[in-house]
Amino acid sequence: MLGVGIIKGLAETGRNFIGSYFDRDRLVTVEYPEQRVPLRENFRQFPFLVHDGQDAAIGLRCVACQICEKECPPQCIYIEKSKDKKPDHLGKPQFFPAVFNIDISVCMSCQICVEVCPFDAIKMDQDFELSTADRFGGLLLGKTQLARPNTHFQRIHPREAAEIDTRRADERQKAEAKAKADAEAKAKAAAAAAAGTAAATTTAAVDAAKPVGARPAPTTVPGPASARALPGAGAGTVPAAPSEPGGQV
Amino acid sequence: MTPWFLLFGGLVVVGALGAMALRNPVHCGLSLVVTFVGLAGTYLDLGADFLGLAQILVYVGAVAILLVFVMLLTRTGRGESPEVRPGGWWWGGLVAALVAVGLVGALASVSGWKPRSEPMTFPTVRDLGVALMTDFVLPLQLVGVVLTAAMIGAAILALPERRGGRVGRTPKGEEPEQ
Amino acid sequence: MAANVDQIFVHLMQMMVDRVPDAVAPWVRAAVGVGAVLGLFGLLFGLTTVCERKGIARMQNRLGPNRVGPFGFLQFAADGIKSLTKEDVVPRSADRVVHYLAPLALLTPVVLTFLVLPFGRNMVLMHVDTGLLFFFAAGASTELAVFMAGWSSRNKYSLLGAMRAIAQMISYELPFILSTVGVVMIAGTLSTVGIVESQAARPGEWLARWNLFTPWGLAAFLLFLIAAFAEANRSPFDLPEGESEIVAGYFIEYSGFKFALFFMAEYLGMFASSGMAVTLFLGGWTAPVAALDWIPSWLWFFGKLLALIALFIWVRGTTPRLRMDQLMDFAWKFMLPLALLILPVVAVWHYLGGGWRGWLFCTPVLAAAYVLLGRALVGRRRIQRRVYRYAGEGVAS
Amino acid sequence: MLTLDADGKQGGGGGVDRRFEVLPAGVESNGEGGSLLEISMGPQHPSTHGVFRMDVVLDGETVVRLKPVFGYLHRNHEKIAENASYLAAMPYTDRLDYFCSLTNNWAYALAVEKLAGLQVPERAEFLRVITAELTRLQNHVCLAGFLMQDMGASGTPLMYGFREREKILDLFESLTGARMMCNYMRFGGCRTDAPPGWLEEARGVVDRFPRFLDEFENLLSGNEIMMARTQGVGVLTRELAVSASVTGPVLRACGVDYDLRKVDGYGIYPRFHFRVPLGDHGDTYDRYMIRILEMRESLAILRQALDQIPEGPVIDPKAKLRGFRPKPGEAYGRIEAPKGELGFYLISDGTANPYRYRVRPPSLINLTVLEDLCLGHNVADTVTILGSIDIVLGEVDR
Repeated sequence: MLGVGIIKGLAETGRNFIGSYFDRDRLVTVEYPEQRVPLRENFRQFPFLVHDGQDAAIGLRCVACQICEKECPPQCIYIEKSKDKKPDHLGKPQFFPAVFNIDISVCMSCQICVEVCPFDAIKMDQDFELSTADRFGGLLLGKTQLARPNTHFQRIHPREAAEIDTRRADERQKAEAKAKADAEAKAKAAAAAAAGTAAATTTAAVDAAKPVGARPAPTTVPGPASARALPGAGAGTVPAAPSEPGGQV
Repeated sequence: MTPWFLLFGGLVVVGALGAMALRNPVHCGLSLVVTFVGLAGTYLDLGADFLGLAQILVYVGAVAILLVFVMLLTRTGRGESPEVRPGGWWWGGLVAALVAVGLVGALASVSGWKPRSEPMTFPTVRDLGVALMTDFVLPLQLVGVVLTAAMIGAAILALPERRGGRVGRTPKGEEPEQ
Repeated sequence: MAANVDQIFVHLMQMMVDRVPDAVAPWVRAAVGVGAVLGLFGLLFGLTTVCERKGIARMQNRLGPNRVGPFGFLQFAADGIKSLTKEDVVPRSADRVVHYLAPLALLTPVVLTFLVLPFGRNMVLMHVDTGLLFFFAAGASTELAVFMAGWSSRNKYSLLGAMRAIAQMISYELPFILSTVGVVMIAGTLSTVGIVESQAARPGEWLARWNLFTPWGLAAFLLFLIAAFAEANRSPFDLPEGESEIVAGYFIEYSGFKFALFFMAEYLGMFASSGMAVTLFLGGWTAPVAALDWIPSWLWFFGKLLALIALFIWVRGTTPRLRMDQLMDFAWKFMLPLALLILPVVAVWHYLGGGWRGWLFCTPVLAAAYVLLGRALVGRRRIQRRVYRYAGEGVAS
Repeated sequence: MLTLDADGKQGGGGGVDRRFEVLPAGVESNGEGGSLLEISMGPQHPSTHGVFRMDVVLDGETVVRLKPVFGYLHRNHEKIAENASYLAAMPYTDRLDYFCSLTNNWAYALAVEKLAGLQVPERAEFLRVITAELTRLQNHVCLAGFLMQDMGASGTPLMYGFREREKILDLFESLTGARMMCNYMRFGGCRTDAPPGWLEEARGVVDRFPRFLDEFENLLSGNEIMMARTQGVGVLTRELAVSASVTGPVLRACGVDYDLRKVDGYGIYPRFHFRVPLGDHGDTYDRYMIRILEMRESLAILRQALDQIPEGPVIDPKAKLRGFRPKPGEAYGRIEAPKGELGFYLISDGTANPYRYRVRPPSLINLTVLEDLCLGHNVADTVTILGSIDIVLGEVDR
């Protein structure tokens, strides 16, 4: 009969009207600035750079390998390699990014940079309240704005961070054990060689401490090929905080 | 001569002048509506409630709409609306003068320009209805028959002509449901 | 006491009128009355827009406006200020005079319709014999304003919208008016006050004589209400402004305050139609049962009015929109025959003097007509629920 | 029927004075003394589902001609993919049909897996089925809502649809990290495993879904206005559908039994029991109802998949993320996306980026029949017909 379907529909909307006052399932609106839904652990927004310890200048995990720059689908990452090296958490000397820019107005939050990074250095942040009055400068984030401590990462992605932290701790332990063993072996060898020529040993040790390919000062043109370590920056010494080269993209 | 009469009379005159003088036919139609409203106001002022309201209901609500519809619908795809030839004014003026003379004569013969001595009684709607259903029942029925015939004719005219296909393609075997 | 409360507004008005010289008394009475009605219904308009948004939001499991004022109830004030301060854009090719006059020409008759609504006992602004006719006459003149708006905008969408609106309003005017004729036949008067009084409980009766309580009254009420939906351009008959097809219809080229006037006229029209439905079928300001007579009459009227407005909102939150030809079919092939049928049925009811014999005759006739007409309307297009089959299987639902 | 101002140059409707001197382009006589009216629906029109334009020629309100105009959202997807690594194209597939990023991912991953001969672990196959069917649910729910919105239902069905979609999007968010641009599948599996408790949460969503479907059907499927608006409107004949290579629910609504999940049996679909609903009229109502019925079948698949999902790795250990260079060759991977057959055709020349990358978008190909469906109908029907075809402009324009 004509009208039955409409009456059924009215009953349905009526039920939803009344239900919206009692049923949690029927009032799903969240009043956003006051009420917040807890973020899902996997939720991703824009990338950030992880650093160990409190000082971003020292602890940045990024080694400026530029893999993310190459793999980034919208090409929103720009990296300039440092000219010198600093040791990473394993004590190995590594490059660090002199410039690391992400244009988050271009970034499409695909997480591919995170997946391809072999150093766990870039991760996805969950901060989504990024509005700014300056859409060009305000959305181009530099290294200092991108750096977040590992504690931040542990807070937003606890499961993943725990996994990575254990892995890194293991690696470090192994590296330390290896370094110890090496040192012991070296000491042993040194002890064994002590009987031999002492002067030759000293020169060899100095050679070993020197990085490979110590060359004259680099050119000013940035680029992977020209980024070279300065002579004299030996293993175990901490370089001064690198100054940011002025040129922005 | 109440102020109301002046107001409504003015509306009638202004509207009628506008209907004659304006260039855009739709504007003419709209100012004719002003005339209708003025007339209805005059009726109401004279105490003929039913007549006045029926005037608005029928003339403003239906006839005026019909008028503007006709204006929009009957324009062909070519040329301006036909120009009024100067010679036509004379004929128009003559007809208007004749109508005026007739009206004045009729009024003069009926009222004789004398104020009524006995107070006027306003017929109520009930009186109108009773009159229509008793004294004037035959004319009423006749009008009804004529209107019915007109309506049937209009319906037949409005039926879609069945000739060939419609404009544009239609899915095979499916007459568009219109 | 109850009588005092009932007549409080009447007394207030009388006090006010008594304090001024006799010569200006009618003017003061009129001005105060019109001012009160405009203020009241203007406020009601504002609140209804908020309530509508909140109500529909609730039906849709949302919260609705809740930022401006307590529970968002001052949203209408914010909207009003916004529309007042917005730029008034008039298309370059528009017919400026007509474009300017259209919203006024729409709002004025709509406001006039409130003059004949009896809001309570002795509370009617214009007590005339032909109140009902006045209501329809004023209502009918809105069509021209719609045409003016649509035509003067020089926009294809607005002209389409205006044509739709006029066709719709004229089509639904017939059942709108015809459905009230039965009430006039029973009440024997065109005066709205008289119609309300004819529906009051007679001394000694416990139930009021609302027209709704008769089979023909119920049918006519439904017809009137459906036609009122169409006259007010409310969903499911909101084709003239069908935003998904012709974007906003006849007022597409209006902005700022003029747009607000259209909006207001639409809502006031809805209030007026609801008020008339209350007057004609729901007994106006009378109580449904004599035992509830102590509640002030104006409360009854506004209670019923608000209930009808809630119904309008409820339906809007539920139904999709009809198509133009279906709308016409519904008006001419369903509502008009039914409205015409109600007239002889009312005559027979009157002849039988109501009572059980009236019920016995009227109910089956109207129900049969409803079912048959409905079937004819739906059946010709074979509109029905369907049964679906699955690949490799027989028919399943 | 209506004679209107013919000049389309000024404003929306044309000036008064220059009326009818000549009939400008697009306006012509309808052969009955009136002229046709050409209106442009879109690209800023509320019912065109994005930046899409329909040049409609009307006789009165009847559609005489209709020309779909698209390309406003063209983003050069195929050429970008041909100049990027295989992996880098994956997040771009999300943006094709942005309602169904997971099925897009799957179709692309399938094509690359065919090209490179990668195997997908069992658990990843199950996760793919689960996410794809959830995607289908939320797509169809939104479609029904949008369709009703186009009919002027004040958004109520749309809001109910969105309410359910939110739950599914929450699932996506906790699985993939994003609600719409999921970028979840990888060549040889999925990016991550489901977080703890995710499968149970999905189970809960699936269990509560039928209640919503019942309510939705109460609200609309039997609604007289809805039926009157959709039945007999936009009839697509079987022959036209097949010859225009229409796919998906639009095709099945014409009664053609063609569902790639059955036909190709890609992934692990042959393991699940589900039915393919078919319509007999091919009109808008059938297209709507087929989707409602498909949702119920999707729920059946989801229940089975959630019951049977095994433990194990989610990605082929041989699959490489970086430096992925498939052997020279070509492959076409296609799946039954919610909107129809979504295919990716790839040619590899052995380098790190595809030599040719081609998308077969169901939205675009289904859209080609729009004019045939709309002719002879009311202008209001074009809106519902367009809604029932279910397009996403991101996929149409690419």
